[in-house]
Amino acid sequence: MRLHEYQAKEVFAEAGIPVPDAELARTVEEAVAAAEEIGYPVAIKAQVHVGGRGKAGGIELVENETEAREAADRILGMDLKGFHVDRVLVEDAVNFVNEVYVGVTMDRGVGRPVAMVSSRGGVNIEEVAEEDPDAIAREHIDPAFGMHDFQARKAVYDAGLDRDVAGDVASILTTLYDLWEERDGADAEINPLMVTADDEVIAADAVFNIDGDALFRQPDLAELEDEAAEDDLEAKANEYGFDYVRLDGNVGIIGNGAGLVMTTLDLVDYYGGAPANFLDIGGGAKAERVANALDMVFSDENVDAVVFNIFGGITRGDEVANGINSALEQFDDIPKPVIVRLAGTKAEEGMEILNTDLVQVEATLEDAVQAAVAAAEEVDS
Amino acid sequence: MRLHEYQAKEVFAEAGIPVPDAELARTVEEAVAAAEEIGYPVAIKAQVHVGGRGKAGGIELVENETEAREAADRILGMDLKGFHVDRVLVEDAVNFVNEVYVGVTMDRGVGRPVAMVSSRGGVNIEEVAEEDPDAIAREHIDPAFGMHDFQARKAVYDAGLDRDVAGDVASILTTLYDLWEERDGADAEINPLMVTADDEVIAADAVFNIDGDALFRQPDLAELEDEAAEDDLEAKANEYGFDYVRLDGNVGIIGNGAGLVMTTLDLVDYYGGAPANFLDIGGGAKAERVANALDMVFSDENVDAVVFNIFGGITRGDEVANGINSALEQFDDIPKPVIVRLAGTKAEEGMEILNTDLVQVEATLEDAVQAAVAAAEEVDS
Amino acid sequence: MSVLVDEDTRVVVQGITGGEGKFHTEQMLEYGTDVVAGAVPGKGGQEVAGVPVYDTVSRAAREEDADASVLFVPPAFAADALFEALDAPLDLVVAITEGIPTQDMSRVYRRQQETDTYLVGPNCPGVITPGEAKLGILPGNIFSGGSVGLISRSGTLTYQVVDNLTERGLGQSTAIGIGGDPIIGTDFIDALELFNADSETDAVVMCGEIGGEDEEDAAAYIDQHVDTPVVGFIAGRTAPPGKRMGHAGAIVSGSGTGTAESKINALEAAGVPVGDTPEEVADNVSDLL
Amino acid sequence: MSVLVDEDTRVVVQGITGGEGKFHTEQMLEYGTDVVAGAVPGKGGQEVAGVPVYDTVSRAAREEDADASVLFVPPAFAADALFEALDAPLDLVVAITEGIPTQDMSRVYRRQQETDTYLVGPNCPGVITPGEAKLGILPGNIFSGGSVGLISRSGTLTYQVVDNLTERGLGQSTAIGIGGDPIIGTDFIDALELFNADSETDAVVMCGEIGGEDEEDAAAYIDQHVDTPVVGFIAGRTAPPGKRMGHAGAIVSGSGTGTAESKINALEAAGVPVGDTPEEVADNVSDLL
Repeated sequence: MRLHEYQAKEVFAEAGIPVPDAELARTVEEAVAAAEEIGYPVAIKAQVHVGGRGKAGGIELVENETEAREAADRILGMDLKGFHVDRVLVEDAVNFVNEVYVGVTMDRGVGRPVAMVSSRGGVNIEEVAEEDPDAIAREHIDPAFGMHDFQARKAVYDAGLDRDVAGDVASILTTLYDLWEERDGADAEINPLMVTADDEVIAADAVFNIDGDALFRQPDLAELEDEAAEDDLEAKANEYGFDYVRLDGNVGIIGNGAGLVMTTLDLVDYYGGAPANFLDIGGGAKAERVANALDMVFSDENVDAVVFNIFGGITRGDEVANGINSALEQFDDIPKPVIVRLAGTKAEEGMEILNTDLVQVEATLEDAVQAAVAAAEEVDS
Repeated sequence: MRLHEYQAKEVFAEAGIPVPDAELARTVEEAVAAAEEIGYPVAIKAQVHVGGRGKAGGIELVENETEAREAADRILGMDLKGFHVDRVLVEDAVNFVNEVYVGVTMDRGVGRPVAMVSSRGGVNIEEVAEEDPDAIAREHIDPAFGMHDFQARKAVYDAGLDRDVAGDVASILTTLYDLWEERDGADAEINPLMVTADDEVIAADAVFNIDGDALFRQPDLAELEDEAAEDDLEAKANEYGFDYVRLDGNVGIIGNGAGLVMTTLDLVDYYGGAPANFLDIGGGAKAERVANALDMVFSDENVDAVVFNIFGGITRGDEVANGINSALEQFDDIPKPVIVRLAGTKAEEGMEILNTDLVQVEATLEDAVQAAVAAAEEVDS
Repeated sequence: MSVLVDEDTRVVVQGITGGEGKFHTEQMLEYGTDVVAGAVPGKGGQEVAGVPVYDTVSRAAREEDADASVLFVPPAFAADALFEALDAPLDLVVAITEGIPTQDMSRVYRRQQETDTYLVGPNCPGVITPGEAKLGILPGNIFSGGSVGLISRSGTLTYQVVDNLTERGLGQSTAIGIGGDPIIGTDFIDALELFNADSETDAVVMCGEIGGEDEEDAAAYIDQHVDTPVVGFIAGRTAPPGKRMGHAGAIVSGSGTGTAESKINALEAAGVPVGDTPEEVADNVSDLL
Repeated sequence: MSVLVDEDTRVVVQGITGGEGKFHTEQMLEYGTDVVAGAVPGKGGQEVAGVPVYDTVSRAAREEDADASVLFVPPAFAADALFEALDAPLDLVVAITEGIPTQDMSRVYRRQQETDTYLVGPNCPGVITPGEAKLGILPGNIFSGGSVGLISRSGTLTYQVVDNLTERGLGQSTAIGIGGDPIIGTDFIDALELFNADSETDAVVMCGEIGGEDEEDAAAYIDQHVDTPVVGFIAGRTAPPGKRMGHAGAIVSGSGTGTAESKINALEAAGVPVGDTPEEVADNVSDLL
């Protein structure tokens, strides 16, 4: 789960990390009022989950009311790399002499957290990592002990930071790590952490992504989730409890189990089609869940045909077949052609139950995918 | 550092461990008023650092005002195993059907904390440990991870506690451990943890000793220290920053370094004398510290002669000698004979500096101790 | 022969009194697995499907001489249950639970690495040695005994591949679902090491997917240490960066690591043929044997 | 020969800019110890007694090729400094600091046990190989080279015993002050193992004291594993139960464990003569050589 910049900054500030004065605005008037209150210059920053907002025109530095009004008017409502901007953060523009990077994430390769510091803040850190990996000091953290104080210092000194700010940056890194640990962070980043002429440090941007599996014990962060959701279909998937990812193609895909669904997507591509989505109904799905899945995929206007691929382990073919039948029987006209393949537990029973007036049944994964690709092509043409 | 029962209970209660209603009283009137307010029956319990208070007459259960007055009058001011009672805890008497033991301490043998549970609460747990070690379930804690929840459950079930109270006792043990860890406990114990007829559990006694070396980060607990100190001389040693232990004998002992001071005590005993104290002036002592040490030992009316044994490493013989001279020169009459032995750094210089009108100088540890034992005997006879 | 589990494996079910725990205990017993105990705090003394329940894993292990557990404990309590299994100690813990917080698993993994316990999972379908024992939720009926070892990050994809293998008469020695989470106990390398040392496994199928670098690491390991022929499959060729494809671990990072392409290239460079479809995987195995 | 330290030991002083750190750095240099660096956060680039200071231990170790450290860091920061030394990594860390909270040491010890680093102390006078190197605060002038290994929980008692040994012409191979705290790195057994393997140590003196069961454990170890003759001394025969005799570790528990009597009996049963006075200890060594 990703927090917006303004949400992340609230969480960071509460933990004691210095952040600039700022206010959230949803209208031009709110933005201008905020700018007046904070005092110019201010930055007006689109609140969307997009990297490189600055380059894409989502951040503007303004010096007076006229500029503020113009910038807010332009940014609010704009489409930023496919995301609609409905909120901006109006923020005191910090006068800085230096920008550094601090971050914490899980290094899954070693199964341990890693804290990172770089003197090359303010730019895309992933590019820095590729061009000049040594410019990022990395300190793996023993999750049994948490981050030792010396590790924060070591990262900061190894990154070559000035001794004058080293102590403050180390202490912010420690706070960031502790926060990441306590709040079940996935990634926590401050980029840039600005250094002012008098060696103050202040978090000018903030990223805080939370482990979705841990939201049960972070109820206040879980409440922010709705506010952060952007896509209607993805919000619907959250509601239904599906693992769902929307893609660009026109073949809708429903299946059970992440690996099998991914494989189904890959086969759609392999046979010349284009997958419209990833939708995993999980294990042991009953009729209602099956109907919800069909509803999801039918709601996607890009979808021209649907392949329903189930390999039953806990999931029973007969239950799925009944679910499909009853979901489709509601329609006078089936909205999109549905191709079904059932295997595994109670697959034969399921095949018999399926109403072949409503769906096309195929015996193998390969046949089902090919049929769906062909059907989608036909609708599309 | 040892907390009194009432102090420990306050700390435990704050952490969420249930304790009986109670009030501290310093006078009979306060005790009676407290009893009336809490409601009879109440227990009146001497607040002194003595084990087995009950057997020694320091705890009494009273049913009405007359009994309360009599008990408070008898206990307040009494001498309990050498300790003067100036405070009693007046506490709601819990109706119990069962008594269990829970405790946390450091097992120095393995360098790890150990959590303990026994169904044989309410009795001296050290006796239980000797008679029937299996009656105490012990769970070593990995200090990197802290106590896992399963460990609390395991200790409770291994101790054979009823399933009806197991969850509550495990949760109290978890709280006790966390408290012990957060507050730098040395020993934390609830004995007995009473179980009522309706399976409620409540801490009827409480022990909480704090690691003295960690008091710097437990400022609120450090403030309780004065309140808990009992012996005037030991309070004075705290003030001076000496490691000091008062004993029964008449040979006062001052030295540098715990092992050497202990050895000096042992030699006093070995040569037929009786040590009056352990006093370690530590490393690198200057003149003032030397004078303070002499003041301490002179203040002990049991002392008949003093042996001053220094093996200088960081500590310099000349500094010590000057300290001894200036401390003794204040007196018209030296209060007790002082025998000095200096070795190590600047020992020869020290020997020359020492005013042999004021002190007796000996060349070896053995000679110095024998001389002190002889001098003490002479004074005593 | 087989790896990790066989007919002598004595199993404790952690979380046996829950819906899934109970159902799969029955399924495992039916398959012939020697389920000797259940462990659920506060439920000691009960019975589930004829199996005695204990309050703690250590007591279950002690009383019933168990050496393995399979875990159906809800995510919030799973890490604690895993620490309990490591402490018991058991030789093998198979964690079925999906949705364990990653930081919890990081701590469990930290501890597990110090012990002699094999941890399989979490978020995995389990381990099966056809005809001998299954620990987990794999549908026993699709497996058949044989000499193909199977390692997979995904459950139903495993079934698909097994189905294709069985169709061609290619039975399995043991199938290990290593799980779809970012941090797992037994990884490809651990499993490859086991199969490579198993005299009755003649070929190994490894089903990887996007996310992480385990497949790349496995490729390097195969190149250096594995004599048994290996066949691969990688799911998620069409996955876009930054999107989690169901499994917590199946995500191509924003910086482009963890892609299917990188994994396929690494495996092919190590001499591992990677099939484009599950059918092709079976074909590749067939060619090798 | 010697154990732990010799003329090739390259030493970092942690906390070199503090009063004690600076003083003892000078003393160590004067004794001939190869002090190559200091480490104090924020003080990198400075020099103390001609020794370059670094901000981190790892950088000090890397730049100056150091393999050991001696620690004069105040108690509140000592555990962190110890973790830093373990992480650097160094082969040997000698912790002089007194008053480190016991729970901090419990965590340090937990970590140290997983590493290959020897930790001596805390709350110890250090380690000295006469004529080669000293790491710590021991007064070098009382030591003389020879073949007696010395292990002691106490500082000044060590000096006393060394004085008695030197007086009789019994020089020392290495003296190790293992420290007076309840939780220490190198204990009697570790040190005995080192001396037993050292071809030029012909006898070992162990000075124990009340508290804990390390001496009893050492006695059992000596009985089983040590060929080199061992002589003992135990301080604290007159200590009453429940009172801490200076050292955090020197306390006879309320239940009566940790007594001098128990330790003396155990050592004598293992064939270790225990002297009643430091002089008698020297006599006992003399008798053996």
